[in-house]
Amino acid sequence: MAGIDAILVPLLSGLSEGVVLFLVASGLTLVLGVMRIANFAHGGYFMLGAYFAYTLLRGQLVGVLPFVAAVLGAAALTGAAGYLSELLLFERFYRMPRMQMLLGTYALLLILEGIAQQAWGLFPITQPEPMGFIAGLTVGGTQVPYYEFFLILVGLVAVVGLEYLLRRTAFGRQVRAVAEDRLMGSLLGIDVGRVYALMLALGVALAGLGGALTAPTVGLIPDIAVQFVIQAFAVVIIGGFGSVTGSLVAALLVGVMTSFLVSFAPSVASFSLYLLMALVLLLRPQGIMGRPWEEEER
Amino acid sequence: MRAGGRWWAVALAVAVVAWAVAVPRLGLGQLALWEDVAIQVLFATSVNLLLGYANIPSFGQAAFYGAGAYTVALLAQSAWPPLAALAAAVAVAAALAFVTGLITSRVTGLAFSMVTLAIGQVLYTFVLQSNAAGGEGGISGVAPPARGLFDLTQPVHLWWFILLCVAVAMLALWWVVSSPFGRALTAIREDPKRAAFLGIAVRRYRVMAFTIAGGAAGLAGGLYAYSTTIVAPAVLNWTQSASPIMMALVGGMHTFLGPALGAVLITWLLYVLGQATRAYLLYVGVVLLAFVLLVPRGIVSIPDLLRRLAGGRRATGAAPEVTP
Amino acid sequence: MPEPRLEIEGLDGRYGTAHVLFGVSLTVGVGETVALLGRNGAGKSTLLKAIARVEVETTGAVRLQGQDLTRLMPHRVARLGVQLVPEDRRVLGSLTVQENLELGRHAAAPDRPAPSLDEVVSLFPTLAPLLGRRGRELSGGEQQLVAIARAMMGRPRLLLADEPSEGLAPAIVRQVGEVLSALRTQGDLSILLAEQNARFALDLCDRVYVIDGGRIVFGGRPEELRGERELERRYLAL
Amino acid sequence: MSLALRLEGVTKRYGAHVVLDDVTLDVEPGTLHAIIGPNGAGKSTLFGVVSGEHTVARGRVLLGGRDVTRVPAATRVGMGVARAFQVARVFPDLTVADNVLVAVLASHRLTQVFWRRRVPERTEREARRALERMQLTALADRPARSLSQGDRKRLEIGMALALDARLLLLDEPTAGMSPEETAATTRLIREVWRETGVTVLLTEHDMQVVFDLAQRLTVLHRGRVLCTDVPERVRERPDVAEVYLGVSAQHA
Repeated sequence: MAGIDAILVPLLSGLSEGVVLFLVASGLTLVLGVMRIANFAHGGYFMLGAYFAYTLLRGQLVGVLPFVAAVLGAAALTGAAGYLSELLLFERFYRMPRMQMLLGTYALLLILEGIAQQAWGLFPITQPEPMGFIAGLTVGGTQVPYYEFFLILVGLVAVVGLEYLLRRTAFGRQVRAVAEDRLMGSLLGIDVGRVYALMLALGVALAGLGGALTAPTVGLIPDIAVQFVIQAFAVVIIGGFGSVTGSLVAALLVGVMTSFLVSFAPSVASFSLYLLMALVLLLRPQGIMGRPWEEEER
Repeated sequence: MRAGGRWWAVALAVAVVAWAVAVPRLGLGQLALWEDVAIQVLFATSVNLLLGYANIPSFGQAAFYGAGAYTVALLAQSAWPPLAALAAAVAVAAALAFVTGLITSRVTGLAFSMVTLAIGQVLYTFVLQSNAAGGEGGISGVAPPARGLFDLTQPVHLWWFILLCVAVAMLALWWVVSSPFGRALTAIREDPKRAAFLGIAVRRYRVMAFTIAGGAAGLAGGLYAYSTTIVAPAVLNWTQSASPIMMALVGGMHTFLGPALGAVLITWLLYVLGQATRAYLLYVGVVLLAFVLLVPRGIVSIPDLLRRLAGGRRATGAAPEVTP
Repeated sequence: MPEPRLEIEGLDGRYGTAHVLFGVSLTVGVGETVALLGRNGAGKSTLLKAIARVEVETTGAVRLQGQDLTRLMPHRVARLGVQLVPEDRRVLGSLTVQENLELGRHAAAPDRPAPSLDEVVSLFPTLAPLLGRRGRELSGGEQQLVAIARAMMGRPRLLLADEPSEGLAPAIVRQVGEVLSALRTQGDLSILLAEQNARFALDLCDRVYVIDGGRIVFGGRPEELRGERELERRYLAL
Repeated sequence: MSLALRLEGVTKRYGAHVVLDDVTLDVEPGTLHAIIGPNGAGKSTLFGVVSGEHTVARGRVLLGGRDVTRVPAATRVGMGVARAFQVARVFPDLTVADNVLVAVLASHRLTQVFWRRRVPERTEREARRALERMQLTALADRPARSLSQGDRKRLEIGMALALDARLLLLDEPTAGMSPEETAATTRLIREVWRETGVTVLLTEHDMQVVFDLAQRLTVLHRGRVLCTDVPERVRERPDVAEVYLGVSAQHA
């Protein structure tokens, strides 16, 4: 069947790319929704996650289990780095006027990229996909790498996990309370500073996870920090500030749309993301799932 | 400007002219550096019209800077005279800014920063794809025709031409901020709702300021094209939008010359670091972070800060114990 | 007078640049209900916020059973058993009533274990059918009850209620009054009740303070205040 | 110069919550008219409706006989509606003189002029006169943020008057003031009203101020007009004591 694979193959590859985009964007949107801070450094943590995975595996070809372990390890390390930077820096950023705050996170992005330049160099390095994932399932005559199915599975787990954490646990309740009304949260005895630190760690760990999963599919250079964060921001805008579900829908939409455009209209593919964003802004400024964004003028 | 300010202005003008005369004797490398400094001074000042005077947190000014650069680069291929090409650069950038301003006038605050950032990125990715604009390689060999009042193929002539353009533009921006319109902008910055209840149509003023700043950024970009002779998509990348904001903060927003000071320091620092190390980003980041955390009102606030420290009082007002 | 639970001495308070409390001193005893009366802008809310350590900068002493509160973060104060029910109630709109109540548990401590949900709901029978409702779908009166019930979930030692009767219909005000008077008999709970509505507050309290222009201008028993026609006229009435 | 205000059956809702319920109100040109009522009665919302900040669900707003129900706030400013906020809103980082100057420029529709560097001498003069009238000349070069609450309120009223106000909306003009400042502000409002003949609509919690100033009084309770009358008669109504003070009549 020639028809099925023409649809199914780009769909699968789009979904798998969308998953990575979702992981990074969901971390960004959580931090934005709870702490009201646009974290430019987010891309830096994405980059760190990718380099951490490379370093843990020393760039070697390994089996599936060591690979999964390394990816989780990289995400945890990135989260720890995020926790540390929250205590050292972000805690001060929250109280700053908007521009100062944005430049603070931008400075952190530059620092992270600079550290990567020192530690891993300026030239592309590669981390192979895990053994057994290079091959794939044949769909109507075309091979779809197992790695794509693996990514989709990871996305599914992440969505269910996040949903459970935010909706069903005491911590999630605290997070939602603090996101809606920080003052009331502290009046009820919630340690807002601790919630913030953990949320930043979680958000950044998601970026790290996305980075680690991306490592096998790109040539790693420090500059991915700067490039990827903007795509993630665009997804967050399309989905609506602070909405995890919005980010999911937007990321999958963008992934699939780009994937189809690459096959059918390659010249539009790379900036279709931003076109979609502009369209959403014109028709629905608060994003697909967002509520109207109210912010104090500062 | 007060009487004391007038002396400062004269002293500043003398120093600038003296430096301008001295630079060509330091060699071509230095000439290129200081041309870039002059251009960044204009770019940072134009961005500060938005940030410092109107509190419009645009993160997409690279779009207008880049639009100016590409306009000049394309027109130079058809041998347009420099002044006409620069005028076109200003017009294109201002028109683009006007449209962007209209589209985004419904959003404010952080959302506005994000939206302008992303719109800038649309242009960047578009140019990367565009054959007319030379794709990833951009346009090289930008040169003004060798005729007219200035022979801009001569490096020293080009230097004076750029300085003159920057000086004129800076005066024009100074004119704007001290005009009645400039006062209205500062009022909007302080309290938009209050301004609306004085009968000021806030949104229209924001679009106007956005257009003027965009035009000035376009001029800076156009001059950049002549100075470097190469225009690549990188001039449109979002980090190019962050850089003048960084300069404005380091120099000092809310003042006219602060951002210029920041532009001089940062451009020079980038040059020195770029020669000394491959990881210059790290050091730029550290310097910026230090300013964000310790001197958020920029270099211009340092004398005041020192005075207060010497006076034995704390430099910054004590933050309320807890304000969640 | 019972042993003091809350003692305030010489408290000055500032909101940014505005000086709003001047040398306030008062006490609330264990198990006592104290009313704080005054017209709008007299400094009632500010005083309650100063005790809860939010928004107001203070100098002077605030002690809870001998422990100084003035250097603590607000969540620490809450965990010591001080619960503020703010003027605007601040029921979280995106959370259900049950989730709002569960949040109240965070202020409980090992020596003051949180009550069960059923225990609290039995005090507020109107809330029983509303547990699954989102906060933003409630009426003003229901929100007030949720706010008080939520505070009770932390088993407070001291309840600070900021104008609980404000903006509510008379029937609902009566209901809120009934709840508060039921709470007075709950263990040794102390209540500091800020009100503009003098009649409502005087019926509920053991002692009363009147605040005006950020200063305490009267302290005594409700009967004593009822005799002070001049005070009533200047600070409470026409 | 004064403007009449009329509200006809104005209803304003926030979701299911009715803030203003069928409010009908006449403010005669040139009067000093006060609106009182307990917290949550809808006073600030009513100001928002008159100034054009809020839209209404039902009813009409008339200024000097013209229906302005759908007219935006900035246009109403042009018709002479000037507003002072409950917490004085001035431009904190501008000097006192610049605050007034912006208001004068706005009233002459000069704020869009970016091609002339200097502010016209005429407007400068006018701004100086406004400062003198408000007795703020000594503070002219201070940033507005350094002013006391009372001085800020004065500055805000000065800015409103610089707009050639014909209807002045004052939301709790003495809130947060010391007794001395309250007395001075009361005096100032009366003087301004006498000199300019402007219509003044104010809300106030301090009954002393209300009875000192107001010619007519409207009592608002839970979004409804309880009564409108001269102060002496309002004072005597038992239902007003009941809803407004929460103290039953026998104690009062």
